[in-house]
Amino acid sequence: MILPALFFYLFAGVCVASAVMVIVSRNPVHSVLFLILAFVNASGLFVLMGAEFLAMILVVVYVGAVAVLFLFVIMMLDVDFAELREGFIEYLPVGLVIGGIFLVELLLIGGGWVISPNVAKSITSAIPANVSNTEALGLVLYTKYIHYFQIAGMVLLVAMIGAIVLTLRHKAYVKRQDISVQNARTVEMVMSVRKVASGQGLQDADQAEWVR
Amino acid sequence: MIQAIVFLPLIGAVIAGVISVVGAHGRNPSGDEVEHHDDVHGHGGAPVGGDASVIHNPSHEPTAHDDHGHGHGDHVSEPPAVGSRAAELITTGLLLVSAALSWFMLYDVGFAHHDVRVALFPWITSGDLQVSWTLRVDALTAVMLVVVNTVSSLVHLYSIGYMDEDPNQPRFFGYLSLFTFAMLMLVTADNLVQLFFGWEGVGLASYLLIGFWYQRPSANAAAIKAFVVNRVGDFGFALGIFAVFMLIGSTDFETIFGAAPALTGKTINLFGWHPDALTLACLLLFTGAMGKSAQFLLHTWLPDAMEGPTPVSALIHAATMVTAGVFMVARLSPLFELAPDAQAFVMFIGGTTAFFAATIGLVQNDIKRIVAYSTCSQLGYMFVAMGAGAYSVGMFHLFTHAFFKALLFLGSGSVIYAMHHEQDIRNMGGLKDRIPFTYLVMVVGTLALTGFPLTAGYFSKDAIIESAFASHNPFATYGYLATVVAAGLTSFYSWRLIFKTFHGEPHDQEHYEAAHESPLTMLVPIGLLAVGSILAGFPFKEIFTGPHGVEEFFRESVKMNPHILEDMERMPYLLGLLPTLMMVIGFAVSWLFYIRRPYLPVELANQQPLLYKFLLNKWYFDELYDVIFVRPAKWIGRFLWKVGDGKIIDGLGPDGVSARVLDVTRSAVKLQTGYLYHYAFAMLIGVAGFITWFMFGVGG
Amino acid sequence: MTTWPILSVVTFLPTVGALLVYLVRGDDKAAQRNVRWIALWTTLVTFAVSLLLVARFDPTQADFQFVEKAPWLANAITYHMGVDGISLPFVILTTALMPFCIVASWKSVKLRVGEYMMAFLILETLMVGTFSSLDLVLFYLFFEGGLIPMFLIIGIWGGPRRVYASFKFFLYTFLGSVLMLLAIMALYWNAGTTDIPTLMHAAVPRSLQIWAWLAFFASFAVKMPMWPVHTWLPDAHVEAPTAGSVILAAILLKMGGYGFLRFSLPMFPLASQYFAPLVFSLSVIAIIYTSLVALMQEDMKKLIAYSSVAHMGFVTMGIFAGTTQGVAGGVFQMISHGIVSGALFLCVGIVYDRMHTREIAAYGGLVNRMPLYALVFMVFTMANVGLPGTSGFVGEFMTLLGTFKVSLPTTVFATTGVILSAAYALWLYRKVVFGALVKPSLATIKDLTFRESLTLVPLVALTILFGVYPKPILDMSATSVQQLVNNYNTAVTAVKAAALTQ
Amino acid sequence: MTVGLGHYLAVGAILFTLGILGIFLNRKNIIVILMSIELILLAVNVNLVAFSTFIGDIVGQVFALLVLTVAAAEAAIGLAVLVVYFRNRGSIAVEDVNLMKG
Amino acid sequence: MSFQSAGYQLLPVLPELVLAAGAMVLLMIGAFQGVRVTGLVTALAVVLLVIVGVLELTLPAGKLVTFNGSFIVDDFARFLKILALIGSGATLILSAEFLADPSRRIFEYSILVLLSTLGMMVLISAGDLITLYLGLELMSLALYVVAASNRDDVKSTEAGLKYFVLGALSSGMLLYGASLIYGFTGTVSFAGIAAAAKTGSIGIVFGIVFLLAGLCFKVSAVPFHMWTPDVYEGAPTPVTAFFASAPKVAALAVFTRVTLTAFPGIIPEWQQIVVFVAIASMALGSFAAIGQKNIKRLMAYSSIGHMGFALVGLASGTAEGAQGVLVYIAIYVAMTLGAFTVILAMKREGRHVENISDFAGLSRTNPLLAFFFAMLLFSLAGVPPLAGFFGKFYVFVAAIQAHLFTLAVIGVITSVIGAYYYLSIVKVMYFDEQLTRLDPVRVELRAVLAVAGLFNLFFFIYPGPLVSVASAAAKSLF
Repeated sequence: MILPALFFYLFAGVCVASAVMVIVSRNPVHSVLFLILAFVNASGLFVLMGAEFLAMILVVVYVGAVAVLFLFVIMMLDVDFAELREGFIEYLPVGLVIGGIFLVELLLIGGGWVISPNVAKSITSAIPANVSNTEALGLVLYTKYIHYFQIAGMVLLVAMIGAIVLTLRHKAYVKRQDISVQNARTVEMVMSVRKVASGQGLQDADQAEWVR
Repeated sequence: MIQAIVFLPLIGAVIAGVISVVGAHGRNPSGDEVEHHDDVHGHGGAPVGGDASVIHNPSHEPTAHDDHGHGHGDHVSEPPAVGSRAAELITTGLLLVSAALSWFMLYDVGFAHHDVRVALFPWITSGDLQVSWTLRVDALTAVMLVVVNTVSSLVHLYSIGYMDEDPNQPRFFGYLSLFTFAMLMLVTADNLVQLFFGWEGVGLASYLLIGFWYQRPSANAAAIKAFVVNRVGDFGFALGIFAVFMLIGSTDFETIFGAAPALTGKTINLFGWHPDALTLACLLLFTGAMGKSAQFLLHTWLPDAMEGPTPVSALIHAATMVTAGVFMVARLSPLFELAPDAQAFVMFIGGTTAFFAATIGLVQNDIKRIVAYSTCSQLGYMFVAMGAGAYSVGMFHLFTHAFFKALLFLGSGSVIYAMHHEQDIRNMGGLKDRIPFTYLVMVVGTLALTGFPLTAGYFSKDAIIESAFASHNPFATYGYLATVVAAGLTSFYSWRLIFKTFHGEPHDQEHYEAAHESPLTMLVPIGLLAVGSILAGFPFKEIFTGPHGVEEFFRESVKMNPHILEDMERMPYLLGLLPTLMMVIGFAVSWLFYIRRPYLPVELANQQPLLYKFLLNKWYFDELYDVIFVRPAKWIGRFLWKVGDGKIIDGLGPDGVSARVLDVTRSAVKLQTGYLYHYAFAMLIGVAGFITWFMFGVGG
Repeated sequence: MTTWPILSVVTFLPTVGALLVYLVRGDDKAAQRNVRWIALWTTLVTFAVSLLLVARFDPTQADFQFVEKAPWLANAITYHMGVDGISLPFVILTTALMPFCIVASWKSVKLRVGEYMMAFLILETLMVGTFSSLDLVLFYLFFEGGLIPMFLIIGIWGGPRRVYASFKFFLYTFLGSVLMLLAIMALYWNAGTTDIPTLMHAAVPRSLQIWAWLAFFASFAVKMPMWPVHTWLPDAHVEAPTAGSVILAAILLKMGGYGFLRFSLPMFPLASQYFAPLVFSLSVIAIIYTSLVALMQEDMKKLIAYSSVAHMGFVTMGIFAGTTQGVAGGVFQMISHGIVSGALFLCVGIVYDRMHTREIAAYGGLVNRMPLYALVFMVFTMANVGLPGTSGFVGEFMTLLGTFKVSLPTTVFATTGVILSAAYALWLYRKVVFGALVKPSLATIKDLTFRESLTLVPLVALTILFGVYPKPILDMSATSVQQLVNNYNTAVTAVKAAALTQ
Repeated sequence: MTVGLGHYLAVGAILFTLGILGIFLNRKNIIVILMSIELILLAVNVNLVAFSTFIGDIVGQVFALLVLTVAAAEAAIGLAVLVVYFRNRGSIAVEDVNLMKG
Repeated sequence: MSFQSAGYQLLPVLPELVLAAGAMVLLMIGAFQGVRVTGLVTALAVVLLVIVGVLELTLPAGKLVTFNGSFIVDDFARFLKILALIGSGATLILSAEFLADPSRRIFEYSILVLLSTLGMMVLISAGDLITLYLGLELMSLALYVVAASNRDDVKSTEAGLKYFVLGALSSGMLLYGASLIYGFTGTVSFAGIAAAAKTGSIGIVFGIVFLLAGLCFKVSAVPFHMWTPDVYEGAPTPVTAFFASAPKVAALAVFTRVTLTAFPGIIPEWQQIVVFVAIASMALGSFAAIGQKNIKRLMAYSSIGHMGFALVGLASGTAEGAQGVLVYIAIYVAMTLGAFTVILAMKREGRHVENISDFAGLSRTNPLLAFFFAMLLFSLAGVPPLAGFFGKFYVFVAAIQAHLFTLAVIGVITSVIGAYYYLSIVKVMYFDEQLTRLDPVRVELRAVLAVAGLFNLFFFIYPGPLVSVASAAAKSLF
């Protein structure tokens, strides 16, 4: 009985502490690392609650993909870390007040939660007994909740398109291979034979296509 | 026939008006020719344009006119309007017909007892308010018809001569006839509203005629003053009509008189005060009469009205319009008889005016103003009679006064005409040799006015003084004394006028030399009026003052105080002689001052500078009104405009609100800082606010 | 009775005209001329058709006539048109004055003639619609819709401060109206319908009456305008083009009074009675206050605008007196004021077209050069003063007479208006028309053109005709007014009786 | 000292609050703001999983799974936008993102 | 017709499936053919939207439910989906010019709009919180991208960044609220929540607060509106037109559906929130817009205000209120699209102008455009007889019926204040001196403007159909 509690406090404590560090770190790289730590500990909490699959997904998706993405971007953008803290103090009191209000009130409702009879009645998909968490999820995710899965797929598609649209750019000075263009090339397109009068040079040179 | 009497002047007015407008429009370019592409109407164009180019000389240039311009400045030098002659002849002719018919009417109604009521067509009909255009002729009206039409036709005739060099004769004659029509509508009214129509109609005509010489600022000011002061009276008159309508539910005289006796003792709630209803109504109606008849407090317009041409003064401001108030009180005698308090007030005002106007008349120097104050004073006499309940007596004085006062005005006009529009008697003198006929008739008029025995004024004026003495009015003694004293004053200033104008040495030799007798068109009317001033008294004495004659003649048309006429005859003989005595004293003093010892008045004025100034400045009424009404009204008007509308209403209202809106806008825009964290902050504050709101249960 | 929707035809004919105007291409002289003629003929034909209304109107009937009903928004909100004796005079007034406005703008408007005429024609549709709609929402539609063309008329063709004036006009009246809209909704919710005839007979609870009355009052008082929400009017008048001022004074202001007659009195009799002292006070203040202010004006149009406020004071006073004469007088006064003030603005427009100033001080002695103008102006000045024999007198007299029974103090104070009106009107006349013509700028000023005479002479005739023989209008509205007054008195006395028995 | 739902919810609440604080205490770097948002989503996931377990309903975990997915997508888009912005502006300092205001 | 998957009827989602599949096909076309086919893809996208709309309308009548209640097609959904499709379709048409520019030939734009529309349709039909969230994200993510789609423009990217950061925050809040509601009711389906949430326990109320905060962000209601002006200004104008139309429809739809179907038992609680944000939105929209010089920013504040008005109808919590919202949003879409068409048409020498002062003298240089714009502005101001008036009429009628008098009074007063800035634009167009001429208006813009404008102008003649359809749609929620 005591062990889960100990683990809970460990995970929760580290999680909260690293979350604090995320927002107060001077260096964004540190923030990302603390974010990873927070996520890992949160996945520990998930395990404690019996949601092993989600715990794994959290580590895989967040730590493995999202956090690394953050890291990449931070490195890529090469921001100046020196002035990070400025302006922090200025808004701290107001921020703390608002944060405090949120915290207190959210904690209060957390404390006030009881499983009311209504809640028991309204449950739609009870967690099946004797089945692992992963299996339980798998049982419903592709059947009962197939549409969620599909819509989430569309969301990811949008994310993909969006990221490409925004960041992919065809720079003019980068030579690219365009196979269809290469295949469609004819002699006429690339070569023209001119009769050049002596002493006059190629007058329409700057109008010729190949000059550009 | 009555339709003919009433509407012939209107027809004349319309014809003269059309001639005037067509003529004036023809002399002034229409805007048509400046519009080059006016392809809409083929009208105008060439002929008018040509006309305009002819008259394109600066016709507005103020050139002193030989006749009318003198001393009065800018007068348009223009040839007489086209059709002047036609307008004169038509209006005068129609008026003469009308006058003749009204004498016949007097006989027919007064002596043959053929009262007339002609309903023309409905006017205002709404619910129980049923007003129609109806002509009503009874004895009272018949008398007025005669007065109005006779004087008016004579004045028309006179004006042909007097105005012969004025470029705007058609307009003048149009106005005169219009006035006559309005006056006739007034006297033939069968209900209060129609009376009010005539009442205001004569006001309009008076306004137009006083301002006839519109180039003169003083004439315009006087015209407006006349109209506005009259409106003050009309304010009361209108309220009186409303009160009568509320009490009786009708404005027809028959209905009102029938229902009036039942109303005694009724009260009206006015601001929590409960005056007797009839008294209140009568007082309100009398306010109208005060305005129209230039009684004390509302008299200030009459002397200024002398800015109008002299025939106008004779017709409107002496003989007819100003007596409308007297006529109205007489007409409403059944009401006034039931409201003794109102009668007392009438007598008080009448007596005061008689005395007060006479005092001012003593020191005036403008020939017309003297006559004007005299008129004012004489109107006071008439109201004294009205207050005494001797309506027929008042009407008698109205009747005689019309003759001699018109005479005096027209005579003054003749003097003015002779003196090339010089009106100041100090610049006259010795004129009796140059214009003997005028002198003669002026003396006749003065005799009648001062009540020289056997002239018309003698009978009517003495009768008034007697009625005042005989009445049981609370102000009877006051009225009596005021009229008696006023008789002496009247005599003084009337003779002063004669002496200073016609006797002594000429003060303005140039004018004196040029003075000449007026043309026949002017002298004939004066002569006729002079005859009237003498003859209008005795023959009519019985029907106006004799108990039986009145009964016989007026019948239902006025409701007399039943005993007043008998009581008048029982007056002590000596007291009856008192007015005549006063007249003699007045004459004597005047003779002393202006013939025998001409330095005396100057010394007197020097000894009593305050009194002299006080009288000369007409008791400072104009100044007083200026201070308590005109200036505050202007000041308040400006204040309300600039501060009330501008600062308060607009400042707090639209402008203020829009300014506040812009303030809010600025701060709202300022909130939009562009910083992400502020945006997030706003969202979070919003959420925090909501949850706190619900947390503490405020939101339920 | 009628086989064709005559009322709708009158209402929408001007819109058709506006479409025709729109079809005229180009902005050259010929096009402008065509546009003017189309507009004029449209208004004339509309007027002619509206005269059919008069011919077929049965003045003995108190109910609505020429009724048209068609489904529209919902079952309860229908396209419902009709006129009774109270609204018909306003319809005729509108259709009758429009040709004058078109003619008055014939030369003075040279810019964007097509748009100008379209604005006026559409405005006519909206105004006629306002007076003939028998559904609250429909009414509101027309009532508010009129703001748009008027806003544009003031703003585009107006004077130097036109932006301020047009915004003030629009927002002020808009604010008033939206509150009325809420009251309309409340009525809709209360009675389940917005049908005016139905609502006139539906008993509205007293508390709702009070609030709804106030909301309607907000709208109509601004429109009227009553003191102290009148300040938009002088600005709007001063800046508007002549024809705009005419319409504003002659018809738009009447919508407020019409609203009182159509809604406040019949639908909220108790509230009307409850608030009558308030209305009386405001009316009296309006009469005295604005008359005094008018006395000090330096701008001709502003003076007339202030005098309009004062005259509307008589109307509100008469209407809320709730007596036959008061209400009938209110109707008459509005019609009369429509003619007279419209004509006065035309008069101002005439000299404005010549001199391009409305400052009183810039004039003087016009009679020397413009005798015909002086005559016409005199007639309208006198009508404005309320001289008996002109139409101005009848309305003023009846409203005062009708109010006297109900509130003596009100009448006493209001009657002082007759003095003040004489003062400011004659002062204006004197300063502008009388006097010597000494100002060099006026030396060549021209008298009325034929076209201008054409606009003014009929109005002169009407002013005098209705002053001497007001019966046509009084009779037209008499039955409806009587019914209105009877219903009002019944409702008020019923409550009083109920209060006594408790 | 049993660990109940309340404890997990408390962790969620604290993480949520920290995420919020992170958004507007941060002045200099938008990436940190994105990370704060990730913290908020993490808090949501903690909540969802906790509720799911304690009610005994699998839907919560499905929800959390989807939130994870979408959050990843969101992060991708966010970083893409950020990169584009950086290319234009040369900075990702929060204070610099205020070209438009008013 | 047996058209099933995993035991669920797929017929109700047929339009969505077609849209998704179509979008992917178009994506393929674009991916293989490159930027040359941008125009073609756009055109096909419009066709696709029309097909989807037709499909939506040909679905069997009545209430169709699938996926265990998490996807609902009722009259309400049909009405709003059609509206959203119209908004998206019109946006695509309006975008043609934007996409024709060689530097911006991104065919993905149309795909993203299509996918965003798909998100909207999902959102509109959402029957549970998860569908809601997924639909919302699908819609939003695409919007973030299109906001920044003018990727070389610092304003556009800043707009995208701001929108994204705040959008992510708002969806975080929405999720937190959803988690609380889930925890306190034990279910995510609206029907289940409605059954469980009969009384306003504090947890549920907090959940509603967070949930509505997220939704308010999407409808840009105060105080969650802050992104709107910046994003509207920064985003390319066609995108702004899109933002102002279709997503607002979807967000308002889900707002209405959530409040009315998931929390009918605790109306007083959420009513307070809605009343507050409605008042705040109306007021801020009216006040702040007055100070604007950029027409797009002004339209942003305008749309904030209009969302406030729409929420007035919702605040009443009745079927009439919902009807008011529907009528309002329909008219709003027409007005906004029309207005943005005019803004798009404002080109001088090939460059778009966005300042209000650039409209000076428009009535002289382009009278028809000015006329339509003026009319749309009057309509936006709510002046009868234009369509905008009817929108306000219905929401305020609902508010009055629900005895929300204060709300109604404040609403109408703010509408007067709001009228001021619309009038200011009219003033600039009609009263001010003219500037130089505008470029000729493209034909597709004319078409959209004509449709939107005439709808506004003549709506009052025959408002019956829209009103009755909206009425039926509103009733399907109850």
